[in-house]
Amino acid sequence: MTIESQTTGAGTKVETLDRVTIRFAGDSGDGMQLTGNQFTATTAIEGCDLATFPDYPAEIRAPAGTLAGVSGFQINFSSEEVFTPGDEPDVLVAMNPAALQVNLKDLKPGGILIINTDSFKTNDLRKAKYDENPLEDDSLSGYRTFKVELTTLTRKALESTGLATRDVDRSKNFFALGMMYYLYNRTMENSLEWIRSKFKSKPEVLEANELALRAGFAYGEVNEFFQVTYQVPRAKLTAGTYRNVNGNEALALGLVAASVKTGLPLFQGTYPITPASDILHELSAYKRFGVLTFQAEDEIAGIGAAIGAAYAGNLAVTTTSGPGMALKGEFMGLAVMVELPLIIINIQRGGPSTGLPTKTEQSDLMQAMYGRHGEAPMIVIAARSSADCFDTVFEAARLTTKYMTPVILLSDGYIANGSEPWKLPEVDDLEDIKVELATDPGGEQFMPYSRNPKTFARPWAVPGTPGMEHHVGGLEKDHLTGNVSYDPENHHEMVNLRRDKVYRIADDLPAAEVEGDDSGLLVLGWGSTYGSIAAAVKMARKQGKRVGHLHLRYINPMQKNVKDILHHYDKVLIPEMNLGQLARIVHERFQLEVHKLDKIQGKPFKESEILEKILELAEEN
Amino acid sequence: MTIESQTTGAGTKVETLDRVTIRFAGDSGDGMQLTGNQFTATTAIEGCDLATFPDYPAEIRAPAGTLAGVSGFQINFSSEEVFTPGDEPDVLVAMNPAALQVNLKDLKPGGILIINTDSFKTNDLRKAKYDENPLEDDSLSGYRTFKVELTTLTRKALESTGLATRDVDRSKNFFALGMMYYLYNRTMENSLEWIRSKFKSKPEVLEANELALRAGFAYGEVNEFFQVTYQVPRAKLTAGTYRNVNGNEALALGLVAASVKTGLPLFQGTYPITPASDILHELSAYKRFGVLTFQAEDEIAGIGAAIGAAYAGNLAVTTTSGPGMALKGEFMGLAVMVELPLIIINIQRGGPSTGLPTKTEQSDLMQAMYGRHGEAPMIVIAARSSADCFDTVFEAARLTTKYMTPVILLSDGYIANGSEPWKLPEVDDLEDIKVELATDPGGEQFMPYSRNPKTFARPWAVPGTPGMEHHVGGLEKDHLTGNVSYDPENHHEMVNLRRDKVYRIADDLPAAEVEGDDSGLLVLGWGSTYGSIAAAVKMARKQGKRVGHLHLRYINPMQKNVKDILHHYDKVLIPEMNLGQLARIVHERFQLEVHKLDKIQGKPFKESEILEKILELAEEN
Amino acid sequence: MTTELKLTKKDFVSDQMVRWCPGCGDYSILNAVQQTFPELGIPKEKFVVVSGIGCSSRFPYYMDTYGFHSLHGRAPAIATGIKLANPDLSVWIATGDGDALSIGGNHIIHLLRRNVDIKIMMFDNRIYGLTKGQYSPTSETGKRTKSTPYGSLDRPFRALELALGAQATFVARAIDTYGAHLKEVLKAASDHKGASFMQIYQNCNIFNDGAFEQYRDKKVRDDNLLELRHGEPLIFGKDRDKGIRTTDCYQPEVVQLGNGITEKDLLVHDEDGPLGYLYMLANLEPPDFPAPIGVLRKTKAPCFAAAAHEQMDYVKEKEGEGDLEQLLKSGGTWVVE
Amino acid sequence: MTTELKLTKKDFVSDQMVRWCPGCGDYSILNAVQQTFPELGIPKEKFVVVSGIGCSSRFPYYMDTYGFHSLHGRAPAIATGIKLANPDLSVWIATGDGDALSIGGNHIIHLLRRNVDIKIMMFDNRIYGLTKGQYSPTSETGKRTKSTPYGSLDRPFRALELALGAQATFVARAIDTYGAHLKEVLKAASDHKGASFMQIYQNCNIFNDGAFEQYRDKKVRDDNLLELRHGEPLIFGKDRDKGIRTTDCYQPEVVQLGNGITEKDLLVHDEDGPLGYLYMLANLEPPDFPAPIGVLRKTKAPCFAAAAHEQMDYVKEKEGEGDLEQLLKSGGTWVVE
Ligand SMILES: Cc1ncc(C[n+]2csc(CCOP(=O)(O)OP(=O)(O)O)c2C)c(N)n1
Ligand SMILES: Cc1ncc(C[n+]2csc(CCOP(=O)(O)OP(=O)(O)O)c2C)c(N)n1
Ligand code: SF4
Ligand code: SF4
Ligand SMILES: [Mg+2]
Ligand SMILES: [Mg+2]
Repeated sequence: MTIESQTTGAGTKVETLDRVTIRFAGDSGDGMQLTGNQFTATTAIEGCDLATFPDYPAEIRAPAGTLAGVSGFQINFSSEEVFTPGDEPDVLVAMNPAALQVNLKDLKPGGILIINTDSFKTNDLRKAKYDENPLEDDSLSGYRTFKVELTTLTRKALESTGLATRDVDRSKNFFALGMMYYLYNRTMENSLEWIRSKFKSKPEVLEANELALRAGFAYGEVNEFFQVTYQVPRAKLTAGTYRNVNGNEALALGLVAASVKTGLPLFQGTYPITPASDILHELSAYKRFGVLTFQAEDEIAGIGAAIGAAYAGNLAVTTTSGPGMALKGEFMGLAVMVELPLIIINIQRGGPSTGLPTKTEQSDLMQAMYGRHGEAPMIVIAARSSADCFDTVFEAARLTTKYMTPVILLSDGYIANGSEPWKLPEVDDLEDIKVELATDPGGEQFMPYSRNPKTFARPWAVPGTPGMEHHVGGLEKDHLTGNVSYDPENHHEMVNLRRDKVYRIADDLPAAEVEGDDSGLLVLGWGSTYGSIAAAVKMARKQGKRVGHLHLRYINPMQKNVKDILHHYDKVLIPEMNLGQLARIVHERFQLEVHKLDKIQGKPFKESEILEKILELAEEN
Repeated sequence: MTIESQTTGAGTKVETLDRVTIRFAGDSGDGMQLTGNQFTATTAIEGCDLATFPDYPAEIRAPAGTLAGVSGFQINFSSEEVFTPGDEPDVLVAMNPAALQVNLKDLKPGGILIINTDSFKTNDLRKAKYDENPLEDDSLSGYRTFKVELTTLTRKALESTGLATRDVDRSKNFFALGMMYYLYNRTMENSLEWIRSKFKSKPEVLEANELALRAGFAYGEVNEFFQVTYQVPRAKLTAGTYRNVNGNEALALGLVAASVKTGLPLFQGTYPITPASDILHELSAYKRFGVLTFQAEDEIAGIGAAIGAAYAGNLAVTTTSGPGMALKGEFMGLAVMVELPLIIINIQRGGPSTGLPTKTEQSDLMQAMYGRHGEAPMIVIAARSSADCFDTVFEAARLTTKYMTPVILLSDGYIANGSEPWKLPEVDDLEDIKVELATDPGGEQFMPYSRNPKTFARPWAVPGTPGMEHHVGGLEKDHLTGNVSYDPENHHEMVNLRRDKVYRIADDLPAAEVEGDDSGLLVLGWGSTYGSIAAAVKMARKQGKRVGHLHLRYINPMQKNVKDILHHYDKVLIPEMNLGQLARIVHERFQLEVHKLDKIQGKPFKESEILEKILELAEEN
Repeated sequence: MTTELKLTKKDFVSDQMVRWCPGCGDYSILNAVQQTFPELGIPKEKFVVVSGIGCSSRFPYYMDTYGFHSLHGRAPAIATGIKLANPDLSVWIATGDGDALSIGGNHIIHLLRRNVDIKIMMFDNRIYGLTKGQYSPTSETGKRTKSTPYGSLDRPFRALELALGAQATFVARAIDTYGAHLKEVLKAASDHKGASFMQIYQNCNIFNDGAFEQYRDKKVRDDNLLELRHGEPLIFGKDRDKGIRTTDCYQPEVVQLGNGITEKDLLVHDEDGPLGYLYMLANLEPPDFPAPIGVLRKTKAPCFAAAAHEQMDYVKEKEGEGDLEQLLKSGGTWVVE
Repeated sequence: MTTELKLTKKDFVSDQMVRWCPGCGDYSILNAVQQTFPELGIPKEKFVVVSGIGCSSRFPYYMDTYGFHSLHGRAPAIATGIKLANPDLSVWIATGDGDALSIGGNHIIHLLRRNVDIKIMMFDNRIYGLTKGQYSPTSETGKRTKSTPYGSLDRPFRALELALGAQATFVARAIDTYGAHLKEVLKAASDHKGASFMQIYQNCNIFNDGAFEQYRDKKVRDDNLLELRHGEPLIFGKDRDKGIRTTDCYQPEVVQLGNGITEKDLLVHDEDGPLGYLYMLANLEPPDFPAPIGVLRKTKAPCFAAAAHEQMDYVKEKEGEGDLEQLLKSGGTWVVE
C-alpha cells in the first residue's frame, strides 16, 4: 500500500501510505488506552479517517505481566474512508512479553514490531508463559523488529525530574507515543496541550510526561532509528466539525438531544452491567440538562421506574445488556399493554447466560423480537456504528413518542466501546419531535384508549392533569375506555391492533438504500457488522465483483422496500455474530433461501473474513 | 343426531343419541362445578367417551347473581370418540338470569333450556342486566324451554330435614342433577355413593343432598315432565381402567411417575400463578412419594431452587404461566449453560402482560423458543390434551435426564382445567428412565464437560460424591474441563455444541404420524388445539374431503420426517390460538407457504370454526 | 397545606364495579381511603394510586384518581419512577402481603431505604387471595393451605420489624374494620415527608377467615391491642388498666396499673425513639403482649425524589442550564474544511 | 462432629488462578476460609460454595470443593434448592454487597426468614467492584462514584439490622484482614444450625480504597471496634478501658472505666438477648460508638430444609411410602372391558 516515498531533511525516507493499522499492547498498568487515544486524537485532527477498538482484559486488575492482564488498543487510519479498526495490524507496539505473546499472531507478516526490551526479564517471560526468550530465538524473524530499551531510555530522559523510579516508569507510554508520532510524521502539539491541561494540578507529572513524549520523538529523530518513516495523507472528509465518539457516548448524547427536541425531561432507570454501564456514567453527569438517572436495585426495578416515569410524562429509557434484558421481559409486556413510550437499550455481549461479559456478540435479536409471553410486538431497531448510535436513539425517541409503544434498540459491546470520528450535527438541523400531552377530556369522559386514526397512538395524559384521571394496567383493556375487559372479541381486536400498530410504522420509515450494485450478490446486515461488511463489499467491488450492501436499521417493522430489494439479487449473504438470527427472520418473513456467515467468537468480523465469503459467492460484474 | 326412539314403561319416549353437549351454568355459589363433575363421573362409568370444560369467573367471589359471577361447566359425551367439550351445547341448565344472559347465545337453536324460575325476581334480573324478564317475553321461543321452580321444589323435598332455608337452598344443584340423570337415563348410584362418602361427617348435609337428588330424579319421572328422554349408548373404548383427569393433575402424576422410574427424588420450585398453581397443590400432597415442593418468594427463586436441586441430583421441575416465564428467562439461560436436567412447565394463559389470566391461549411459543439472551437453544415440547400431559411430561423427564439439557413443556389453561377420561397406563409398562450419576473421576482429574459422544450429555456428578468436586456457572466453559474460558474458538465450538445437542435429539424421537389422509390438505397443530382439529378433520373426511392431521408434540427439535410429511400435501393449514407462531416457525424452517387460522379470544376453537376453514381449503377425496 | 378544596368522598369513587368477595375486608379499607383523600388538602388530579397484582391490588380501579395496576410485586418500582419524575404528586401504593413481601420484597425494602416519599398500604390478610388460597410470607408457621396441605414450615415475616430493618421513616399498623383509627393513620402517613409503611390487617373471609378476630372482635380487641400515641404512656386494656414497662433493660413487661404501679412507671411512646425501643415495640403480640397499632415510628430524613431534584437544580445553578450544542462539541473536536 | 478428617488448607486450594486485583481484601478472606474448612469436621465432598456475580462471587472457583457460580443476586435461590435436595451438605454462599443487598435482597431476606441452614459470607466493600466502581446499597450517602458523579442520595442499608429485621438466627461481622477473628466467626457460623449471615468488611483497593481503614489500621482500630463475646461485658479500646452501658432505657452510652464505673455497670453480651438489645447493638458505629464485630446474634429455630425432610418422613410413616399404581388409580376409576 506504499504510494510514494521521499527523503526528509533528516536523512530518513518518508513513505506515503493510504492506510495503516497500529495496535498498542501492554500490561493493564502500562497506559495503552491513553496512548491509543492520544494517537487517535492527533491523527483525527491531522485529517485522517479512522476507527479504533480498545480491548480490555476481562479482569479488573489482572496480576501485572500476565497474559490475562494484557490491554490493547487498535487504530486504523487512512486517507480514504475507514469502516473498521482494521484486521491484522501493520504495526504492533508490545510493552511486555505478555503483550507480545497475546498479540503477535495477529501482526501482518513483515509488519513492524516495536518492543520494550527492558521488560523481558526471566520473571516477565515466565508470567507470559514463554519458555524461551523470543528476543533471543528466531521467532520474530518474520517481522521488522525494533528493540527499544524503553524503560531505561525513559528513566534517562527523566533523570532531571528527581521523581521516584516508580513514578518515572509511569511515563514510558508517552515515550512510546513520541516514537510513534515521529514514525508516522505526526506533530506532538495536540498531546502536549492535553498533558498540560490534564496534569495542571500535578506539575511534576506534567513535566515528566512532556519530557517522555519529547524524548520518544527525539529518539526516533535523532538516532535515525527508523530508516523509513511514514505519512498517511488527509482523507477527503465532508466538511464540518468532528469529534471522536464511542457508541455509548453517542447514545447518551442522542438521548439528551431527544430530550431537548421533545421538550420532555429525560429519565433513565437502569442497573449497572457491562458493557452498558457507561451510558449511566455519561447520563448521570448531565444533570444540567434535567436528566434524572436512577440506579435501581436491579434491572426489573430499572425498567419499572422508567415505565412509571413515562406514565408521569418523561422521556424514559432503560439500558442494559443481555442478562438484564432477560429480567425485563415481564415489564416489557406491560409496556406494550399500557402503550406508553419507552426506549429499551440492549448493549449485547457474549451469551448465553453470563457468557463472555466483556466480549461482543449479536445474539439477542430473537430475544428482542420474541422474548415476552403473549403477543407482545415491539419496534426493534439497531445501530450500525458508534456514531450511528446517536441517530438511532434519536429515531427511537421519535417513534416511541409518536406511536406510544416501546422501542428496543440493539447495540453491542463492539460499537459501544469502539470509537470513530463523528461529524457533529447542527443542533438546529435536528428534527423537532412533536409531543402533545393530552389535557382535554373531550366530552364527558376521557377515553384513554381512543386512538389517533393514523398512528393508532392513544393519548398520553399524565398525572397532575385535571380531569384526565384514568387507570392503566396489564389486564386486557377495552379498546376505548381502557377499562379491564374480558370480552373475547375485544381481546382479539386489541391483539390485532397492537400488532398492526407496529406493522404500520413501516409507512413512516424512509426507504431502505443499498450501497453498491443493485444486482448480483446482496450482503445483508444489521448492527455492528456494518463496518466490516462495507469494507469487504468495497474491496470486492474493486476486485470486479457485483455486490450490493443493505444494512438494516429497522428490523421490526422492516422498511417496505426491503422485500423488493431482496428479490432483486441472485444471492443473499447474511454475516452475523450469532447463529443466523436475522437469517431466521428473513427466512420466515420472505421465504428466502440465504447464505449465512456466522462468527461467534466474541470479536467482530475481520474485513477479510467477509471478503473471502463474498468472493466465493459473487459473480464478476 | 337422533338415532332411534322407543317408549319406556313410564310412557315417555326414549330417544337414542350418539352425542350430547350439556352446559350447567349458575352463580358461583350454585355449585355448578360439582354438578358437572358428578354428571361426568356417572357418564364415564356408564361407558361414554367424553370431554369437559369448566369455566370459572375471573373473580374469586363476584357478587352473587351478577354476570361476572357466572360459573359454567360443559360436558360433551358420546358413543363415539370425543375430542372436545363440544361447540354449542344441546342443553343449557341456567340456575339464574345471569347464567341465562351469559350463556344463551351459545345454545343450539331448538336446544333444551332448563331454567330455575325461582331466581327471576326483579332484583335478580337487574343484576343480570335484563330490562325485560326473558321468561315473559318471547326471547326464549327458539328453544325447548323447561321452566322449573327449582328452589321451591327443593325446599319442599327437604321440608322433613328441618334444616334452615339457607342450608336447604344449597342442595338445589343436586335437584338439578337428579333431573338431568332422569333426562339422560343415567343411574343415581354413583352420585349417591359419592354423597355418602363425602358427607360422612355431616349427616344432615348428606341427607339433604340425597333427598334433593332423588327428588329431582323423581320430578322428571313422576310428572312426565319431559315428554322425551334420551340415552347415549356406551362408546367402544379400548379396554382398561379409566379415570377422569385434567391436565394439571396429569402433569403432577406424570412427574411422580418419572420420579419413580428415574429413581430420582422429585423437586418442584415454583410460585403460585393461575392457571399453573394446581400443579403445586397436587404435588404438595405427594410427600409420601418423597416429593419436595418449594413455594418460593417468586418465580425467579422457584427456577433457581430447581436448578440447585438439579445440581444436587434431584429430578427438578419449575412450573408457571406466561408472566412467570418472562421472569425465568435469565435462569433458563443458566440452565442451558450448566447443562443440568430441568423441566420447565408453562401453562399458557391469555397475554400479553397480565392479559386474561383465567383464559386460555397459545401465545408463548415464540417465547419458549427464543425468550432468552444469547444462543440458548432448548428442547420445546407441548401436550395436546389433558391426559396427554402425563405422557408428555414423562417424555420431558426422559429427554432432560438423557441429554442433560433443560426442556420446556407447554400446556395451556384449556387442557389444564379441562378433563377427559384417561386410560391408565400399567405401571410396569412405563419405560424405566436410566439415570447414572457420575461417581468415578476416571483418571486424574474429573472432566465435568467431557461428553457422551452419542448424546453429547455431560456427566452428572452431585455434591457429596467424593473426588468429583467441580465448578459450574454461567460464564463460557472450556469444552472439557468446564473451567471458565474466554477463548474465541472454544466459544464458537460451545455455541455450536449446545445447538447441535438439541438438534440431534431428533434422532431419538419416534416418527411423526399423520391421522387421516396422506395428501390433500394437512392440518398442522400443536398443543391444546388437538381436540378441535381432530374432530373437525374427522367431520371433513366424513364429508368426503381429503384431509390429514399432524399434531406436533416436539417443536424443538421437530421429528425428522415432519419435513417430508409437509411436502406431501398441497396445502397446509395451521390453526392456532395466537397470531400464527407455529406458522412462523414452519415458514422459517421449511420455507413453506401456509394458511393460518388464528383465534385469540381466550377460548378454544370450536370444532365448527376449524371445519369451516377446512371445507374452504380442502379438495374432495 | 390543608387548603379547602371542597372534595368529598364521591370525588374519589370511580365508576368501576367493585369485584371483591362480599364481606372482604378490602371494602372497609377502600371506604376509609375514599373518606380520607378529600381531607388531605391535595388536589384530586395529584393523586396516583399504584398497585401490583392481587385482590388488594385491584384497589386503583375503584379510586377515581390516576391509577396504575402494574405487575405482581412491582408497584414500588413504578411508583418510584412516577415520584422521581414528578415529586409534586401524592403517590400511594396498594399492595398485599404476597405482593409486597414475597415477590416484591426487594423493591419494598429499597423504597424504604431510599425514603421515597410514597405511601404504602399493605393489605395483610396472611394469605394469597387472588390465586385462591396459598400461604403467604405472613402466614403463621404450620398453616395448612392449598399449597401446604401438611402445614407450612417457614417462619412468617414480621412486617413492622422488616420495615424498620430497612430503616423506614414511618411505620404504622391499622385494622380494616377499625375505620376511624385507620383514617388517622392514613392521614398521618400522608402528612409524613418520606416513605410511609402501613400494615393493614385485612380479613379474607374466603381463604383465611378470622385471622384477625382477636383484633376485630369488640369483646376482646381492647385487651389485644395497644393503641400508640406519641408522648402518651403505653396503656391498654378494656379498662385501660394495663401498661407496658421495661424492668430489665430491653425486656418489656406487662403490668397491672394500681397497687403502687402508676402511669409514671410505664414506657412513653416516642415515635422518634431509639431503635431498641422501636424494635421491642414492633414485636409485641398476643398472647403475652398486646399488638401495637397506630404510628410506631415517624422520623425525619431527606426524601429521595425531592433530593434528586434539588441536586439537579443545584447543578443547574452551579454549571448553568445545559446547552446541547456545547455538549455535542465537548470531548475534543476538530474541523474539516 | 469434629472427627479427624486430616484435611489441610491445601485440600481446599483449587487449581484455578486467582484473578482478583493485587491487594484486594478478597485474598485474606479466601485464605481464612481455606484455613477454616479443614477444621470443621466436614468431609471435603460435602462442601458446596455458591455465589452470584461480582468480584467476590468468583470465590467458588478458588475453592477445591463443589461450586456454583450462578447469576447476579441469585445464589440464595440456588443454595436453597441444593440444601433442600440434600440437607446433609454444608452449603456456603459467597456474595457481595451489591449481589446480596441490591439485586439479591429479596432472596436473602427470605432465606433468613426461612432459616435455611446456609452460611452467607457477604463481602462488603461498599462498592460494585466487578462493574468497575458504581455505588452500592451499602455505600455511604453522598458518595461520588462513576454512576453518582454529584454524590449518591440514598441511605445505605445497615446490613446487620436488615438481617435482624428478616429474623436471621445468626448474625455476625468480621474484617478481611483480621484473620484470626474471621476464622472464629466462620467456625461459629458453621456450627450454628440455621441461616448464618456474616458481613465481612472487605477493602476494594481499586474502587473504594480505605473504606474500612478505621477498622483495619492497627493504630486506631481497637478504639473503633467492639469485639463481642457471649457472656462478656461490652468493653473496648486499646487499653480495654471503655465500655457500653444503657442509662436511659434503650439508649446506649460509652463510658470510661474507672472513677467508680466498673465492668458491672456495663451491658453483658447476650447472643440470644432481647431484640431491643440486638438492634441497639447492630447500629453502633463510629464516631460515637465502636462498631461491634463477632457474633451478634445466635439463637435457635427450626431449620427449613431439615424440617421439610422431617415432614416428609413423618408423612411417609403415617401414610406409608407412596405406591404409584395406587396413586394413578386415585380419584375414581372405572373399567371398560
Ligand atoms: C409474576 C406473577 N407471578 C404470580 C402471579 C399470580 N399472583 C397474582 S396475585 C398473587 C398473590 C396474591 O396475594 P397477595 O399479594 O397477598 O394479595 P391478596 O390477593 O391476598 O390481596 C399471585 C401469586 C402473577 N400475577 N404474576
Ligand atoms: C442480571 C445482572 N445484572 C447486572 C450484572 C452486572 N454486575 C455484575 S457484578 C455486579 C455488582 C458487583 O458488586 P458486588 O456484588 O458488591 O460485588 P463486588 O464486585 O464488589 O465483589 C453487577 C452490577 C450482572 N452480571 N447480571
Ligand atoms: S379472596 Fe379474600 S382477599 Fe380476595 S376479595 Fe375475596 S375475601 Fe377479599
Ligand atoms: S475491583 Fe476491588 S473488589 Fe474487585 S478484585 Fe479489584 S480490589 Fe477486589
Ligand atoms: Mg394477601
Ligand atoms: Mg461490592
